[in-house]
Formats: sequence, C-alpha cells, structure tokens
Amino acid sequence: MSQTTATGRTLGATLREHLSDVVSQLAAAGALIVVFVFLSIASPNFLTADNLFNVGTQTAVTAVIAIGMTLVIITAGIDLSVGSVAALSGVMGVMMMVDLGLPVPLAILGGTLVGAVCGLVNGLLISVAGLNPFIATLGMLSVARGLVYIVSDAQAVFGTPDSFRLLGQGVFVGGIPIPVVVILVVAVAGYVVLSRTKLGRYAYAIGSNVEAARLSGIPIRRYLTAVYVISGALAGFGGMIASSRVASGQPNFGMGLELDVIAAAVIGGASLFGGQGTVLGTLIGAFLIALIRNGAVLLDVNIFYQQVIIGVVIWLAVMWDQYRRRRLAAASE
Amino acid sequence: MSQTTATGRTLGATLREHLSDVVSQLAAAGALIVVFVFLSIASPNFLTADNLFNVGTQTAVTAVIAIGMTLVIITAGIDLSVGSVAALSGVMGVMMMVDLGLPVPLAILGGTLVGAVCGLVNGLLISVAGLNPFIATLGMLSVARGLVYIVSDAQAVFGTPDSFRLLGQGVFVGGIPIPVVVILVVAVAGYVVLSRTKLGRYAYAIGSNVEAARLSGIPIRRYLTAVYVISGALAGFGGMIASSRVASGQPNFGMGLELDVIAAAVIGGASLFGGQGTVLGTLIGAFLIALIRNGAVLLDVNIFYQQVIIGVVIWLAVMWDQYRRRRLAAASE
Amino acid sequence: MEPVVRLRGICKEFPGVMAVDGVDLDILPGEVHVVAGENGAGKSTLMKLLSQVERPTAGEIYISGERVEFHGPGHAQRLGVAMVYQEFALAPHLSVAENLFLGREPGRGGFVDRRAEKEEARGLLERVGLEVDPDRLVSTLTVAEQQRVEIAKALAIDAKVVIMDEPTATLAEKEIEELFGVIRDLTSQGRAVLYISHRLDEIFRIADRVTVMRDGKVVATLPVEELDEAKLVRLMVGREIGNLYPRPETQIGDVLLRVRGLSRGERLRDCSFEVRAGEILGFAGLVGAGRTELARAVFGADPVDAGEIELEGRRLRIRKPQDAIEAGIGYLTEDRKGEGLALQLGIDQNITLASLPARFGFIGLGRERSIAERRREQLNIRTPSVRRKVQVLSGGNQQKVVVARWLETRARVLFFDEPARGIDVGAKAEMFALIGELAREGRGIVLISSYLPELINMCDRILVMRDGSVAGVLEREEFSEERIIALATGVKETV
Amino acid sequence: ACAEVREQGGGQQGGGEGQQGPIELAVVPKAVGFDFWETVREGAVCAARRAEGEVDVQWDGVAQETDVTGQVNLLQNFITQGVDGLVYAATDARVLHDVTRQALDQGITVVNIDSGTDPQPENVPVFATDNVAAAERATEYLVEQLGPDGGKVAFIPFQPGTATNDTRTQGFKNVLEENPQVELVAEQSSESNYNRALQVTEDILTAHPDLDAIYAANEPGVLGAAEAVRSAGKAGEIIIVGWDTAPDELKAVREGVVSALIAQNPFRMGYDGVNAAVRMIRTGEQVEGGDTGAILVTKENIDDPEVQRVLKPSCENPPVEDQ
Ligand SMILES: Nc1ncnc2c1ncn2[C@@H]1O[C@H](COP(=O)(O)OP(=O)(O)OP(=O)(O)O)[C@@H](O)[C@H]1O
Ligand SMILES: Nc1ncnc2c1ncn2[C@@H]1O[C@H](COP(=O)(O)OP(=O)(O)OP(=O)(O)O)[C@@H](O)[C@H]1O
Ligand SMILES: [Mg+2]
Ligand SMILES: [Mg+2]
Repeated sequence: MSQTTATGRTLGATLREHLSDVVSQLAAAGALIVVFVFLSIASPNFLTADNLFNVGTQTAVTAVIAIGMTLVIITAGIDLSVGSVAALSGVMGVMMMVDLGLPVPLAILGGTLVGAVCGLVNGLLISVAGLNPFIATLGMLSVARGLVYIVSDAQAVFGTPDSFRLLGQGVFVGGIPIPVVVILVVAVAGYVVLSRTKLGRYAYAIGSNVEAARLSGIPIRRYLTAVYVISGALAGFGGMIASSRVASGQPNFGMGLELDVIAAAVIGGASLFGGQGTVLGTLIGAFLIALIRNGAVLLDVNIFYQQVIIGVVIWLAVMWDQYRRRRLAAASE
Repeated sequence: MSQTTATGRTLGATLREHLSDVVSQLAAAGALIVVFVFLSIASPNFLTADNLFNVGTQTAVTAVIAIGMTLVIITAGIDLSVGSVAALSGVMGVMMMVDLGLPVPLAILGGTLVGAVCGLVNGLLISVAGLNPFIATLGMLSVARGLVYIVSDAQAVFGTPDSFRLLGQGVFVGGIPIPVVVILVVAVAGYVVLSRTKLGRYAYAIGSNVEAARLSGIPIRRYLTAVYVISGALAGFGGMIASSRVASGQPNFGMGLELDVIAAAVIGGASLFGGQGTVLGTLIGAFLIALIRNGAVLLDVNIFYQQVIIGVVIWLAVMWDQYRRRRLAAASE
Repeated sequence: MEPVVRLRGICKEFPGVMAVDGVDLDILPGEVHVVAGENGAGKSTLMKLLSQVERPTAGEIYISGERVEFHGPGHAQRLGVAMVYQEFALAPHLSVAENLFLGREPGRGGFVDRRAEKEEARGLLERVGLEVDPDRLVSTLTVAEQQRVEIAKALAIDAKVVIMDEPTATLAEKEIEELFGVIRDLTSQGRAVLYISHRLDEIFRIADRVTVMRDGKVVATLPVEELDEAKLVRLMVGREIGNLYPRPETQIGDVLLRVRGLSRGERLRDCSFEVRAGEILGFAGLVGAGRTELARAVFGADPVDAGEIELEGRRLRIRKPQDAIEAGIGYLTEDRKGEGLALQLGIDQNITLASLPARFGFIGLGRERSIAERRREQLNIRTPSVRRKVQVLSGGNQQKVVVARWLETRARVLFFDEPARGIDVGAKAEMFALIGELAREGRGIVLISSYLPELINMCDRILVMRDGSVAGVLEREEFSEERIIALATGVKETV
Repeated sequence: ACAEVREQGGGQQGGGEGQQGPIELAVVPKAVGFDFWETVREGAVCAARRAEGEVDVQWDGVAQETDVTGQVNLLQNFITQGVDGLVYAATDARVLHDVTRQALDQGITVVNIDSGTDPQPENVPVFATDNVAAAERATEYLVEQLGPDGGKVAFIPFQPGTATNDTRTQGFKNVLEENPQVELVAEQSSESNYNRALQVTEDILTAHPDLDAIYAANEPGVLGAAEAVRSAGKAGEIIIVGWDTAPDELKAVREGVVSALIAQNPFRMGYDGVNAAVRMIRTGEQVEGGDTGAILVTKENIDDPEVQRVLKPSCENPPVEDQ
C-alpha cells in the first residue's frame, strides 16, 4: 500500500470504513463457525439433516423477532415487550381460529395485527407521550402478559386446524422447513427496508443523531411509531410461529425471550446507542444462540453450566467484535 | 410575577432550572401520594403501622439495589445482572453461615463481597474489555444464575442461625423495622456519594460526556469499574436481606428483579442516557412499586389484572413526569 | 424590492432569558445580510426561529410576503429556508451522501434511489470544494470537513434564503475563500444569505448589510458602507474596545516542553518542537494538516507510535490525558460540545472537572463554588448563577467555561485548539488578554488557530504544519500571511 | 422427504427385538432447580444403577416449568441425538403429545413421569401422583380442621396456566364448592418465589386479620405462608395446608405452624419411570403405568417409618413397591 493514488487511498478508506460495519458480522459469523466446527467434531448427531433442520426451526421465532428488534435498536430504542407481545398475539391468533373460526391465514394475520397494535401503543407512548423506550416497553411487557392471562384465563388454547401446523412444522419443496423459509423471507424484507427505504434510512438517522434528524425535517414521531409497529408485528408473527410449533396458544410463552432477541441483535453488531445494526448480523447472532443451546443438549451439558456457557459466549463474541474493530481502526491509519 | 427585578427573575430562573431536576421526584412523589390516598380510602387495613412497616420492609431489597442501579444509570450504563447476583450472593452468604460456620455479620459481608466480585467482573468487562454495559451484564445475568444453581445444586439452603433473621425481620428501637433503617442508611450513603464525592461527580461527568471526562484526566476505567462494583455489592447486600427475610438462601430469587429496580430508578427521574438521577427519586420510585404491589394484594386484585395495572402505573408515573417537566418549561416562557 | 423574509415583533423567551426580544428584520433577495453581536445576543436563536426549529413566543414571520405558521423545520425547508447550524446537525453513522439528502431523499414510494443520491451528492460536494467520497461515513470526517458537508447540505435545498451560523469557525483561509465563492454564487442567483460571524474582517469582506444585536434586541441595521470596525464593535458591545490582540511583553525563559520525533501512522510524521516559558507558540496550517492530531498526541489523548516528550527537562511517559494533566499539560479541545463539556452538569462542575478540590474522595463544595465564582468574574461568563447547567449557555460562554477549567489545573503548558471559535469580539479580546496573562505568568502556550491574524498578533513563534509534519517554524520578525500560507501549502513564495 | 429420513433413523431399533447393549436414557423433568425434581433424579439414577446391564441416564431440563417451547426443543434435540428411551414430565399435556409421537415414530421408548400427555398413547406408561385427588384430600382435611362453622381461607397458587398448578387448584376448589361455609377471601400467586410468597401472605394477613386458613400449592408458597404467619405471631392459629416436603416445611409441621403437607413420591416417579423404560427396551414388553401415591404428612404421622421412607428416600431403602 506504499504507492497509491489519492483516489485509491480514499476508495480504500471508504471500503475499510464500510468493512467496519461488516466486521461485527464477521466476528459473529466467526464465532458461529467455531461453534459449528466444534459441534461437528464433538457430537456425531450434530451434522445430521434432522438436527440442522431442528436448529433452523428453533431459531425461527428468535430470528424473526430479532429482525424487528434490530430496527428498533438502530433508532437507539429498545423493545422489552416482544416476549409478552408474542404470547398475546400467539394466543389471540389461535383463539381467532378456534373460537371465531377464522381461516388459518387470516388468523395468522390477525395475530400479527395484535402484535402491531401493541407496537403502536409502544410507539405512541414513545414518540407522542415522550416516554423512554425502555420504560414504555417495560410497561407493555407487564400489560401484554396480564392481557394474555386475562383473555385465555391462563389456559393454553387448543383445537387449531391441522393446516396451522404448516407454519411452524411444515416442509417446503426441497425439504427445507417452512420456518427456515420464513426466516429468509423476513430477513430479505428487513434488508430491503433497512438499506433501500426511507424508513430504514430515517431509522439510522434518528438513532445516529435525533437532533440532526429533526433539523432535517424528518417527521420523527411518525417514523419512530412505525418502527415500533413493525417490531410489534414481527413479535406477533413470531408468536404465531411459536403457536404453530406447538399447535396451540400458550399464555406462558416468551418469558425472557426479549433478552435472547436483544442478545442476537447486539452480537450481530447492533449498537444500543443507535445508528448501527444489520439484518445479516442479527441473523448470525440468532443462529449462534440457537446453536449453543442445541450443542449443549447434544453434548449433555448440564443446564446450569449451559447458562454459564451462554453468558460467556455472549461476552466472547462481542469482545472479539470489539477487538476486530479496534484492530481495523488501527490498521487504517 | 408581573413586577420583578432582573435579579429576581434570574434567580427564579435558576431555581426553576434546578426544580426541573426535582420535578421528576415530585412527579413520582405525586404518584406515590395518589396511590397512597387511594389505598387509604379503599382498604381499611392499609393505614396501619403494621402494614406500612410491611411495605417498608418489602421495599428494602428493591430500594437498596436500586440505589446502586441509579449510580450505574447515571454513568449511562445499566446493570441487568442484579437479580441473579442477588441470588448468588444470598445463597453463598447463607452457605458461609451454614456450611463454613462463619459468624452472621461476616457471612453478610461475605455475601456482599460475592456481589462485589460479580460487579468487578462486570466493571472490567465494560471498562477494560470495552463491552457495552447491556451485554456485559446480560452475560452476567446468565452466568450468575448458572453459578448459583451449580453451587447450591439448585436446592434452597436452610439452617441459618436465628440471629441472621435480624437483618430482614428485626425491629430497631422505636419499633422501626431494621430493613427500613437499612434503606435509610444506604440512601444517605448514596446521597453523600452522589453529591459530595469524586466518585459521584465523575459518575455524572462520565454519563454526561465520556470523552470530555477522559480529556479532563478522569481515570474513567477505574471509576466506571468502581461504579459496577458498588452496584454488585449492593445487589449482594440486597440478596442477603432477601435471604434473611426467608431465613434461607433461595437460588430462584430475583428473576425479573432487574426490571423492578430499573423501573424504580427511571420513575424517580434517572435518565438511561446518563448524567441524570438522584437517590431520593429512586427511593420514591421503589416505594411506588412496592405500594402498588401491596395495594393489589390488599384489595385482592386478580393477579392477571395486577400485571396490567403495574404496567399502566409505570407509564402514567413517567408520563406525568414528562408532562410536569414540559409544563415547567412552558410556564417559564 | 419585496423582502424574502420579513420578521415583525419576533420574541423568544427561554427560562429566565429573553433570547430574542421584539425583533423586526427584512431580508432582501440577493443580499448578504450579516447578523453580528456578542455571545448570547440572540443571533442563533433568531435564526432558529426563522428555520422553525424553535417556536416564537410572539411575533410574525413572512416569507415572500406570506405569513407562515409554525410547522417545524421540514416546513421551513419547503418554504425555501436552508440553514447551516452552529453546532453540527449531521448523523455520524450515515454517509456523506445520505446526510446531504436527509429528509429529502430522491426516490418514490418510500424507496430511496441511492444512485441518484450519490450522483447529486458529488455535484454538491464539488460546489463546496470538498473532495471526499460521498460514501464515507460522516463520523470519519474532520470537523472542518463536516462543516463543509453542512454547507453542501444547505445548498441541496432550492433555497430562497440560506442561513449560515458561524460557518467559518473551523475553516482556514483557503476554505473561507471557497465558501465566499459559494456565497457570491448564491446571491448572484437572487438568493439571500443570512450570515453570522464573529470575525470582523469577514463581515467587511462579504456583507451587504449588517444587523447588530445586543441582549436580544436589534441595535441597528446598516449598509456595510456606513460601518467601520470601531463603529461595529461599539454597536456590538456598547463600549470601546482597545486592542483586540493585547499581547503582553513577556520574558521568554527556558524550554518548558520539548517534543521530539512524535509519529502516529500517516497522520503525524516525526514532529518535533519546543515551547519556552512565557512563550506563545502558534500552530498554523491548512485544515487537516495535523495540528489537532499533534496536540492530542502530546496530551495523550491518542496513542503514538514513536516520540519523546520532555517537560522541564524531565522525560514524561504519557499514555493517557491524566498523565499529561498530572505532569502539567493542558489541552483545550476544538469541539467543545463533543469533547469539552458535560452539558448536563453545572457551570461550576464543569470548571472543576479536571481539578476537583477534594480530600479523601470528598469534594469541597464550598471551595468549588468559590472557584467557579472567581472564574466567572475573571472571564466574564454571562450567567445568573454558576450552578446553571452549561447546556443553556450561549456558545461563547460555553467556551469560556472550558477555558476556566484549564486555568484551574495550573498547567505549565497549555494547548488552546481554536480557542476563539464562536467567541465574540469582546470576549475574544478578553480571552487573548488572558492567554497573554498566562504567558506572562511563565507558562508555555500553544495556540492553534486557522485565523492567521490571531496567530500573527499573539505569537512569539509560529510552527506551520503540512500533511502531518512540521513544514517550518517562523520567528516573530519573519511573520507574514504569505509566508505562512506558502509553508502550509508547500507552494514557493511568489514575492 | 423429511419424514422418510426420520423413519429410516428409527428403523434400527424398531420391532419387538430387545436391545441388550448399553442403554441411553434421557430423563427430562419439567424444570431443573427444585427439590422435587432433584429427588426424581435421585430415583432415576438409583434405578439406572440397580438395573441389569449398562444404563446411562442423561438428565436435562429447562429452567422454568412454563417454558413449554423450550422443553419441546430440548426433547427434539434428544430425539435427533437418538437416545434409546425418553423419560419425561410433560410441561403441557397437549403440546407434548406431538413430541411423544415423534419419538415413538423413531422407535424411541417413551415413559411419562409426573405429568402425561393428552391423549396418552397406549404404549406410553405414566407414573404420577393424582394431583386432583391429593388436593381434594388435603382440602378436606383443612375443612375438617376448620370445624362446622367454616371460616376464611386464602389460596396461594404459584403459576397459573401450568398443569400442576391447575390440577392442584381444581382439587382445592372442588372441595370448597361442596363446603360453602368455607369462604375463599384471597387468591394471590407466589410466582414460585419464597420472598414473593412471604410478601403476599403478609399483605393478605393485613387485609384479612381474621383469616383462618391458607392453602398453598407448592413449596415456596408453604414456606412463605408459614414465615408470614410466624412473624405475625399467629402460628398455630391459622391452619396451613400445602404441598411438597422441603426440610423447612417439615420443620414447620413439627413446630405446629403448618398443619399438613401433601407428600408425593418423586423418588418413585424417577425410579419407576427409568425401570419401566429399561424393561421395555430390554424385553420389548409393554409396561403399565401407575399412581405413585401421595400421603398427607401431619405432626402425628411425620415420624412413621413409612412416611420417613418417602420423605428421606435413599437408594438403599427406596420408597417403592416391591420389585
Ligand atoms: N434552549 C435554550 N434554553 C435556555 N436558554 C437558551 C436556549 N438557547 C439559547 N438560550 C439563551 O438565549 C440567549 C441567546 O442565545 P443564542 O445562542 O441565540 O446566542 P448567540 O447570539 O447565537 O451567541 P453566540 O455568538 O455565542 O453563538 C443566551 O442567553 C442563551 O443562554
Ligand atoms: N477520525 C478520523 N478518521 C479519519 N481521518 C481522520 C480522522 N481524524 C483526522 N483525520 C485526518 O487526519 C488528518 C489531520 O487531522 P487534524 O484534525 O489533526 O487536522 P488539523 O490540522 O487539526 O485541522 P483542523 O483545522 O480540522 O483542526 C486529516 O487528513 C484528517 O482527514
Ligand atoms: Mg450562536
Ligand atoms: Mg484541528
């Protein structure tokens, strides 16, 4: 790199800057590969089609919700309510099938809409009432959980039509589980939103410097609300996938899910200070967490040690990311 | 206010500015009073010394831990691990009494130290390894919970000496419960630390502008670490109070406690963006939450509705705070 | 001629401050209208009222003869009001192109046409003479580069009036000339430019009319021909100001600070210099020459690859700012909001941040208070109380708070990076007097400035940087703008 | 395509042939980290040790009983891993039925302990307590103690929506319905947390100073109720009846703070469950499930050897039917 033209230098620099966005993904992907290779060697049952499908299916709920969470985190927000909202949506969606007799696709949409409404409340509380996202969604975590108990009387709702199982348990042409297809579709949509639409652009802008966004005439409230609606809708959709997996609406579903989801986004490089985050990174983060849980079972690791291991892996994945970013910064000087 | 001298006006302005710091506390205190008056009317047994002491005692754990959390939040950080750390400390402190036969005060200190060590790990991960506080303490949430299950084999530890009950159940001269005295002592200490010591000042400075703090020669790492150590130690101490309340070490203690604690601080006016927060506000927030839970049981509110109510009250308390702040700003125009 | 902007009885009150107090103002198409006044006079606030960032408490605003209601900054933009903010309004995580079109992205149906965006961005950047890739993240630009992105952003709007709030505060002579080119370009198209600056010479170079504000009120609006420097200053501060650059006669002593071979990647290459007791050493150079980098490296704010630092003959090992401060070196940053101030803390708390009076970890609150009071007196920080949050001070007063902080550290050597940025004439004179005073006390001063008159008048020697290395050091008798620019650009003197 | 793969995987062990080599069993409780499940584990390990040939027990569970999806994932992972037998307690009867089916399709032997599935496949035996019957018995005892005038009773459930909680509630409410002289004045959840149970009971005592009895649906609830009653100075005045037999619960029975405890036989669940699985795998025969029994522990019978055998189970003298 001793003899470069001026243009060459700036081009290189630009590339490197954008690489730094990719680095988090690389770090997370690296961790993913390490865990993957390790498990392939350590457990004979890991590298079977069945098991990999299992992992894919098990990731679906986390991944779908985490993509919404990524959008929220990019705006420097957070959505703690996704677990409760997923439960509420899952149960209400199933009730729409069972009690109202709605056709399955409509009921899935209905459940998703329930999530969107919760998201709307979050969004309005944040953008209009001016509540801190942490507080607004913490309240929703409590409210939605209470509501799901009230509507279901804390009883799981059964009696879904068989076709509902397809969403969470079905297999697509080529033997790919439908949940995996769902992940892909949502991920591509998320990618397009983040990189090609105003909504995505404004999400980054709001998270990066909300004052600048305001001064540029961006209707902050409207877009911020939209972001939480999307997160709520995806939580609702995730809740429907979870319901389909167990062919019932479970009012206790999703306790603590928000932490997994947030961890997935952050491992994938989203910054809680806003302005940073990608769909690909989040996906990798979600798979990493699922893989660790899967591997721990395959290797018969005691559940208590699993908790310790998951904590430590989260630390290491993010630490590695930091290290790589720092080295990159140093290298570009 | 039509005829005021220039000095009068500016003095008033300064006062009003500082009032705006106090306003959150007033808002929270207002909510506290509303709930208080409501309960006094609604439940004949509410306004009894016994019940109020009960509430005081029940608040102790949350309040003590929330004071540490306030310090953390002031630095623009967060400590999600307090619930797990409290459980680990509580169980290990009890084990020190029961298995090692340490005298009670030493074992209480020991439990607190366990918390401090967890806090140290958090602090080092954040200040030296450069992890985001959310991630570092999220990992610790998982790790400490795993550890408490491992050390206790997931069994509650019984057999504490009778004198251990004093901390959580004892009564001071004048009939005031010792936990209430503990709250007062920790609160005064917290107040002094925040307003009179370097540590407190640097915490505000770091939270307000970390780069300015660094360029002013403040040893960020050391102070940031200290802040998490204090939060961990108070979580550990809180865990010991909880253990004393039930005269045993409970490995399941504290799940979800972090949300209550953070809510207490934020209801009391601490800003998750750093630089803002007071001990008094946090105390009021902690009492507000305890009072709602107390009232819900007194009035035998359906448990499902309780969750909805708590969520809504959190929203209202913080919304009222926002509203007051805004009105204050408007009134002074 | 029909004014593009007409303000009638505009007022804005903040808690305890009447920031703008019954202002009437007409802006004509094609004119450069300068608004001048002391720090806190209300200039920025007035502009924010026009660009609808703030809602006026009273008064009426007409644009092209139409009364406008308050609907927020987006509305103002649509009406043709563009603004370059005093404090940057850029999103650091977005690219240059993305920032330029923020809120007005090309494309339809909610989608952004990124190719068109980049293309148009190139054109805009060319107009302001900024040679950076539109894909670069704004966070990687220098302050000066960011400033020009701001200007380009204002140009992206088809504006009737462009407001510029101290756009040159971070620019050096060459860039300023380019900016003036842009301004002339705008006015020739019949657009009006509202221009705020504290640099008197600029005002006379660019202005058609000048409005002077004091304490929120308009003191006068005059064609520039009816003004001279003395009159302008008198209008602004309401009194006579003697020498703008009161350089004291000082006894220059032994070498205090000696820096040898400081290097940091490509940004600093083998830089050496020394500062003597009682001396004011200037750092000159084009934007991006590495002056800030050099100061930060000495101060321990950034890691270095190689180099030695000696203070009063003692070899120092500086790894972090704390080491430098303890050894007796202070550094006043150029970006006061980003790196200088803890905005939520009080004035007093900011002043004592680097030298907290404390014993056993406990702060002497009384002492802190009296320190702050003393500095307020000395530096004339305009505030009703030192316990107010720094946030609510005007830019210039904020700057004084940072200065006060470093005075409190009793540093032997002080680096002032663009200390006059955003400071009004009166305050500037006070501050340079202060810098002179510090030198007379026997301290070593390094003065980094992009404004050559400041350096030429204040300094004993001037070090000129170019491209990360020391291009030369000029003694007082060699001082001239031409010579400095020649060294800074590497072009041979043409005289 | 996917289903084919699965059938092939299961084919090896199918048919009536017994398997003679080492056996790998997964034993999955509803959740790990509770006294009860730890005793189940002891029983399971004991049975594995005593069994003929090599039997390897993998013990794993989710952290919370409410984590149905977590348990489904866990069991599916075990199925893919290809264990020989699955001995587990279903966190949700209907949901887990599918998983059982999946395991059976792969030729994996399944045994349920504590909680079965709905429907319960014929070839999957259940070893469990009849929760409803036990709750009814305990509540009848409580009603009896209150006497003919009845009184006010408070109920401390732990996790609405879970099968265990709901069956214990059902038995309790069945008996209350028949005894209108007993009034249910408060129903507040302990969230399976001792501290929370303590708080809740304290508050209930405040709201109802004339409370006569408390029925608590699991260990933290009983402990919290006992502690609150004790510190209110009402020990012995308020009848406490509840579930589980943690050491401090038993201590409270001896002190007279707690009137009666329902003792299940978790050791036997683990023991019988593993035994059945081993037998089915080795011989290919079907094994019948059974009620593992529950006894009401009171101050009077607490030291009976039969009761002690259940309360302090050991592999040397296991609290199981004769083999
Ligand atoms: N958001 C605010 N809240 C309270 N007071 C404010 C606010 N913004 C400005 N002020 C006050 O209004 C007055 C005018 O400030 P303004 O920023 O308009 O001054 P200025 O003329 O631009 O000064 P400078 O030359 O230093 O930039 C000052 O006293 C300032 O403290
Ligand atoms: N964070 C950064 N990322 C990339 N390049 C940088 C960064 N900071 C500075 N540079 C580059 O380093 C060089 C020196 O910048 P520096 O800020 O030290 O210049 P300066 O002479 O102080 O100019 P200024 O007038 O802006 O203060 C410039 O080429 C600049 O583009
Ligand atoms: Mg200004
Ligand atoms: Mg500079």
